[in-house]
Amino acid sequence: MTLISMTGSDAVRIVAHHPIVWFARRIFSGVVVVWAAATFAFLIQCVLPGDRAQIIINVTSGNVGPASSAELAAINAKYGFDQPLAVQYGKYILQILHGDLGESYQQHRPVAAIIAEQIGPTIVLAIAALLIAWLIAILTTLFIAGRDNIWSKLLNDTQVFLATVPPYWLATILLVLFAVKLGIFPVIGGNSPIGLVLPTLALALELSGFFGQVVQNEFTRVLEQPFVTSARARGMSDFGVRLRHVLRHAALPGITLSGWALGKLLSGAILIEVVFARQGLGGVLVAATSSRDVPIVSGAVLISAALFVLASIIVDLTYRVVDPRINLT
Amino acid sequence: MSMFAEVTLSRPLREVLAIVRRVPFRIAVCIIIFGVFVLAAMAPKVLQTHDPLAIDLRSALQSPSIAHWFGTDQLGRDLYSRVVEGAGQSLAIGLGATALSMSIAMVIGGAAALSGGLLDSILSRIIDVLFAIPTLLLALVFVTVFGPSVLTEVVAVGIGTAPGYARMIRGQMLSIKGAGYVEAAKVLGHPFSRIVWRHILPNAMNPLTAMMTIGVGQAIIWASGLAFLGLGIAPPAPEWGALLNAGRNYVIYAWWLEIIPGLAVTAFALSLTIIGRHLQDRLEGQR
Amino acid sequence: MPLSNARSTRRFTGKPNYPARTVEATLLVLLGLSQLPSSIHAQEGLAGSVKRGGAIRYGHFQEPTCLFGGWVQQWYLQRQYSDNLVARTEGGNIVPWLAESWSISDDKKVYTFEIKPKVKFTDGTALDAQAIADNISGWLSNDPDLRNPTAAPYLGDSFESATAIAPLRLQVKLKVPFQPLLNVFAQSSQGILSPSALKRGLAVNCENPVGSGPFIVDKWRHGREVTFRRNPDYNSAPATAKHQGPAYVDGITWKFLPDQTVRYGSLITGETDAVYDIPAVAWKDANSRFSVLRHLTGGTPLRLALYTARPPFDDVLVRKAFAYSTDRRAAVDTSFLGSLPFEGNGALSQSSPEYLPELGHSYGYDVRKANQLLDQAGWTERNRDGVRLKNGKPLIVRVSYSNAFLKPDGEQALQVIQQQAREAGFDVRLQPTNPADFFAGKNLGPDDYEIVLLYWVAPGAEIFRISWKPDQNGETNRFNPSRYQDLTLWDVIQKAEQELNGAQRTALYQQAERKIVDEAPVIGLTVLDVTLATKPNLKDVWLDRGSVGEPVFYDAYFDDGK
Amino acid sequence: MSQGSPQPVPQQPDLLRVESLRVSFGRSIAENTVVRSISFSLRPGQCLAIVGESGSGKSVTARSLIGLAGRYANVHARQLSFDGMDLIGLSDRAWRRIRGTEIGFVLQDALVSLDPLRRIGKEVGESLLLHGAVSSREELAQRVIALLKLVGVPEPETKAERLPHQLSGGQRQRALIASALALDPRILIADEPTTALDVTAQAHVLALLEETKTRGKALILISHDLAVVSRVADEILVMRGGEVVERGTAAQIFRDPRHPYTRQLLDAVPSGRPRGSRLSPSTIVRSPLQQMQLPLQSLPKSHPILLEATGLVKRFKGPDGTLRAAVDGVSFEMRSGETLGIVGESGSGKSTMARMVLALDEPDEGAVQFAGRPWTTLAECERRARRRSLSIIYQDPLGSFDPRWTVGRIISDSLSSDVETRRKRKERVIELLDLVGLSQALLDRRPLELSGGQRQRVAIARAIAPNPAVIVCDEPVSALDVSIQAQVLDLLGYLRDHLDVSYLFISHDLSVVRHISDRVIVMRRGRIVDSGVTDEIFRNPQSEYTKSLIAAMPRLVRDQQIGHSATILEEGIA
Repeated sequence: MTLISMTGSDAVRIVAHHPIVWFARRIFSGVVVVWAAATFAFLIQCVLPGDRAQIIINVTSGNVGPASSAELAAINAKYGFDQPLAVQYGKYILQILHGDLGESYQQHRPVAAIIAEQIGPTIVLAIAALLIAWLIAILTTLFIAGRDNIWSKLLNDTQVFLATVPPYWLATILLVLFAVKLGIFPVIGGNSPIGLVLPTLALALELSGFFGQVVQNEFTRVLEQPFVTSARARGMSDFGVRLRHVLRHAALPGITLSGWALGKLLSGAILIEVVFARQGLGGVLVAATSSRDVPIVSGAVLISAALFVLASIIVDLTYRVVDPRINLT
Repeated sequence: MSMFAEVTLSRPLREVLAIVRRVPFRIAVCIIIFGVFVLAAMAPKVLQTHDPLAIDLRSALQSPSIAHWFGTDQLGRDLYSRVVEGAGQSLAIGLGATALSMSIAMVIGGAAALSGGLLDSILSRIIDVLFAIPTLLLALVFVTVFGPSVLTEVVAVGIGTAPGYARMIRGQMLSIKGAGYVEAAKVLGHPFSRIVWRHILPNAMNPLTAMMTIGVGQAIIWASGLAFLGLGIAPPAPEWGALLNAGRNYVIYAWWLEIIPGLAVTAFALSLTIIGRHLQDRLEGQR
Repeated sequence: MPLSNARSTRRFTGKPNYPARTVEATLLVLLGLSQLPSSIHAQEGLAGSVKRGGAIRYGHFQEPTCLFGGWVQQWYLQRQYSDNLVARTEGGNIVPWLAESWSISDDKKVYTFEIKPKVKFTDGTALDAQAIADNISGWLSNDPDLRNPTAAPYLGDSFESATAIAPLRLQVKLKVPFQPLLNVFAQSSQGILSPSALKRGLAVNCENPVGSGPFIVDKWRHGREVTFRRNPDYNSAPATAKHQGPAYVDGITWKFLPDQTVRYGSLITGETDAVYDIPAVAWKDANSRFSVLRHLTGGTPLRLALYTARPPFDDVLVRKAFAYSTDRRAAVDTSFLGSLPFEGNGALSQSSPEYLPELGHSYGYDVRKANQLLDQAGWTERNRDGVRLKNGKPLIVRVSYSNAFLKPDGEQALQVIQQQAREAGFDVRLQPTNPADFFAGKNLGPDDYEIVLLYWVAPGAEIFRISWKPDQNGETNRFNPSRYQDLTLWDVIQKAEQELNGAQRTALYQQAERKIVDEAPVIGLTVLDVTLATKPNLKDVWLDRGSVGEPVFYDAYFDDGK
Repeated sequence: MSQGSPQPVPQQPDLLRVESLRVSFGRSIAENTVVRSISFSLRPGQCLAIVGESGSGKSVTARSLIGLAGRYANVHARQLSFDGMDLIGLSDRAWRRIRGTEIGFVLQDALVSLDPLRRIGKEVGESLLLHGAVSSREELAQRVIALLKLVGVPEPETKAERLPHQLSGGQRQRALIASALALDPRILIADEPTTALDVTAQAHVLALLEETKTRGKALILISHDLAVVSRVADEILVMRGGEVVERGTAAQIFRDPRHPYTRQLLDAVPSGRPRGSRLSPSTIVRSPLQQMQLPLQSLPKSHPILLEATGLVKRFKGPDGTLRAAVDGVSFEMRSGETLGIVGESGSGKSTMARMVLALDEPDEGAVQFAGRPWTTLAECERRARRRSLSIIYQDPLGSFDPRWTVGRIISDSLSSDVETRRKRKERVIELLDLVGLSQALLDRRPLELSGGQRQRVAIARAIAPNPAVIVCDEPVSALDVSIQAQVLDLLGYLRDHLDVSYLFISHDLSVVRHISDRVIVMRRGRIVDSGVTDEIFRNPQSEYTKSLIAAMPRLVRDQQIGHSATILEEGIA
């Protein structure tokens, strides 16, 4: 659990320059990250052991065994594998700038198109899970956390449990129990809201465990802060204090965590999508991985890095909204 | 530095004893669970009731019973014995991956924190980039490139989880680097290398111990996730992820084949997590 | 290596060919006749009583990367929207489809087809002899957009030209006789596509191919489903169909559900009307709750190919010993829970017409015999673990396989074999390999394995050509992992291929079959099947026998029992 | 009944009565009783001060009065009533009606006592909203601004829109008081209201509290600082270990303290004592120095220059990205054997300067010479050998110790490498512990296991271990209770007198600096505004700033009585 690393995260606590300067810097460093990810993605394709042309031919034809040199030459020429690495790299970067992530070895379609059509459901799933996780974490914290009773302890234990339980296993159980056996939810969710329930829960429960722990920790800590006592001394009720003062503070590390959560959600979504046989990046990636379709995998790397950058900018902005100290310095 | 060695040596012992006496019930339970799994990993024969690989076609797909505590799989193999057998490999994968990822993280995060300046910027950026790629995706990348095997699984999970640790180590070391006692040592004229060895590394290790404990559990979960996707180690090795992956196909008709290995993974990771968090609290309380 | 596969995860397909066994000259007469009555019969017989409408929700296993092409997964789809030149019956007869009749020249090199009139592709293009000739020429051209990876390897050596000698008369010329030609034409991957649509390029055609079949591709939602709608003007059903004219149902929602729990679960909960590939564990349950269709594929069985070019399996005694040492029947029965039969005939699967049933029981479990043979072969010593030694070398058998060609159930069977063979002194080591590595040749090099597990689906014995063609002119036959080279066997096979007389050809093939089983370069394990479970109210779904048993929804209708 | 109150204002009945208040934590009362049997009463216009060091139970007492003693607290009292209303066993809802409306509560350090994420105006107006005292948003805004005006926050309209950290400490504290005063409560309880403030701000806040009192509010003032209290309090309770050890009017207490603890507290306040005199009971330094092998003081009469800073400038990047000089052209010299005090409010650049002297920060301009040789301009490796000649004592000793190390190892680590054998080192460590008044039983302890005073002593032992020429003392007593502070100051004075060491003594506390320094530098915004011999500076400050600092210094009313005049005392009581 990366809990600790996150609560101490330096990413967000950049104390602030002028907002526009800040934003520009943020974008710039985002671009650097994406560029580096692109380089990484390119390198993956290069270090693939074995001859890339050979793999492309065999994957396409379904054959095993060495292809003729003429066939290899044709493929090498088509994909430019015969050029120096620097040239290939330059072309790759240039292509990316044009929104072209290369072509799938297996599907012979542009990777950008493949990812574009699959990423929608994945993002919907991830965001739904994020929201649900937040909702669970906040509601439970608001009502239960920091009280000296059994529920509070139970909540704590539940959160640790949820954060630990393998999500794909939980998903399988949810699927069999609630869909196949009880028939409450559809087995094939598709993209309908009702079909989204089980996969979202499977993803969100784990995340809510993480969020819950972080939010609850902070919540309990803030509950003892002098300004909370101040508020109580003004005659504010316990719930009022929790809602108006404490929650906002407790949300801050949770917000920071959301950027990290995106990565976690994407990881989780890959597994969950496979369990539920859902449309999405997961199935495509797993298929691509087992057939060495590197352009898809490296395209996904690039896209998720870009998404991460985008998400962390959103997280930072949100953080600034919730914590005006940063904005107004 | 080594003065009063006799005194300082006995200290840890006393502390250990003191800690043992103060162990709360739930931690004790977790330690026992953990102990059982370690025993299973080190000496599976002690715990097994059957040969984990012995095929007994007549008792295929039996639900849990007195003869077969966790039931049997399609080939009549005793699931309990298989779960016990799998502990070793799973534990090895978890430890290996965590060790690897900690090493990488120590090198990158540590170098970044200690060097500062340009190198720090570059290394931090590298960490950022790796951090920007979801763990499982990073792991998939390595499986794509090197093909599935135990080694790939360890490397994939190790590298996949490294950026998080690297970030943490960097932060940890930076804060220790800025701590009063480091400055105090500098004022005493100690060279930086000595400060690193005597102050920064040992103090950074404390929280890392806790993180590693938790990390082993998480690594096992990631690794079994890969296996779950069919990208892990192949049967007949009863590695937990492989059991989970195989069990998935039977879950409608033979629930135990999926539920029980999952419970094993969860129990193991959970006990490690709780122990780790306990350690974390203790070690933090100490500073 | 031959693979083809029906249910494996990734299809690397099989492009084997299945030249059907021959259509004999006599057959041709039958064909001409049979076509007419059957269609009339079908139309009249059913039209009144069948309920129309409704869309079939079908849960399939794997999603292909293109809606047509050489991979088996593509055949399943292509069967729904395109028509073939000819069709093949369950009994292995070639019957009319787009070709109403045909004739074969005396030198067996010229085929002349009479094409069904008034057939149109669903984009309006006329389906005439020229369109078919364009298709066939395209398959064998080097244009990557048109080349057909299934047809090309079969016909590459023999094909000369395809021309429209009249608007509705197609002539195919061969350089050398090739009896399995019509079988090749009957495979779904050789479905005829609109030449004008093909001009749009591969990318568009993959998404939205245009044929003349009973259904029209509506939309492909990648990762989820393909939707088909009924072709209202359909008038070219094959002679194997149960009716003529448009399909009864409005369309098909062809869902991709790779997870078997989800797939089968969706049938249980009624979210699908039919699913592909019933899990072994659910086999009994499925038979009691649903209608189950099964097609055992022809061609090779799922078999162990023993590397015969070096020790230990260069010695036929050791090969046989290995076969005797394993109770493969028990392994199959338990692993597949009765959903698949044991196949002891390593040469040919039991659904092939040339199959010799007596060979299906070859090499029954007999440890004593195995030990005897091994002693005879000089593997007399044993080491501490009980593994036999010869000249100090242990009897290690590495088995390479990939889950691309083997379901988990099959993997379990291997584990049983592994355990059994140990008794006779074999140290069996499993080398599971992921599909990508398998393609890249991992664990398949000359020194990498003693046994590899593979199969190749074909209608029948024409598969021998693929499996046993010896290395020639420095070109290795990459589809022969046994490396078993036998020129006399090859002679027999070639003779069979050029023999249009059915009985004689069958005799020749069976001669080859006996030889293969006797030399034991391959040891049978089981067959591959295509299974389909449908809800009881969905009637008249059938599996196409022309290639791999694609489900055919053309005749299907919902009978709600009112 | 307030037995000790000599200032009866007969027509005013008691607002608050507390009799035998006892507060404990935990299940069993015997367990952890924090407050035992406290009684007092309070009338309008009266100020009661509760004085004590940390752990004396004063804050818990204050919080019990508004029912916020804490979740695990057990509060018992024979009587606890407000304006005739019994407060014992009040429901939470009933408490809420009293809090804010009848009793206002001000905590220390407004930076954390105001919600750091909410704007000042919102915080101030919160009670108004909670108790439904306003009907419209406009009215709320007006009331908030009026309140801020009342407590003397300048530009209340703009400040209301600010966040707490954007205000100065004094303004913040006043805003906090404003929020407590919003509903015009009859009692105001202020818990350490000036503790974190600079002297000038402190003076302002005290003035505000006084003024509140004169408006007829009853005031309970909690403080550790007798000097602060002496100005406002009518009656004082001195608490120690949960009990009241002495009570009386301010005048009585200061003039004639009866309890030894009270006396000890009074003695410990440096501002009330002659410079350099003992501040603590004289049992602290036990061993006669002559028995040790420490170099005895041999103060050279020539007083050579030990440290010389010329034109030091250090700039930092501000939050807006612009460079701001934290130290701006500071030059000074320090002679061997003398103690140079550097005084300034927070942000004056004094700590930055100390760091440059220690060569921990490199000056942007200027340089420091040490013992006549270059110092800051050296490369770190050249400097290392001489580093042990300069030691440091931090404000927070805990942070300056490696938490894993034992006291023995910490001090030993600081010994010069000349001491070679392990045995000798151990002997030296024990000597040093002895010298700073610690038992050798502490050798094996870790920093966390020590009390605050012990820690600072260990820090001092570590600082003198390498026989340094200069010890930089960076706010060494600021975090300590007065009595501990007195002991530490005494120890420092003692060591200076007996060892050959000079102090660069940095503090925000004028009285402390005055007490220990030979010469003083006054810094403000990175510049030196005044410097000279201590007595000169305090008697005759040159700059206006120094004058205002000295004027704002809280001092015991007794000072004036004993030393100079009684004016302040009278002011304070009036």
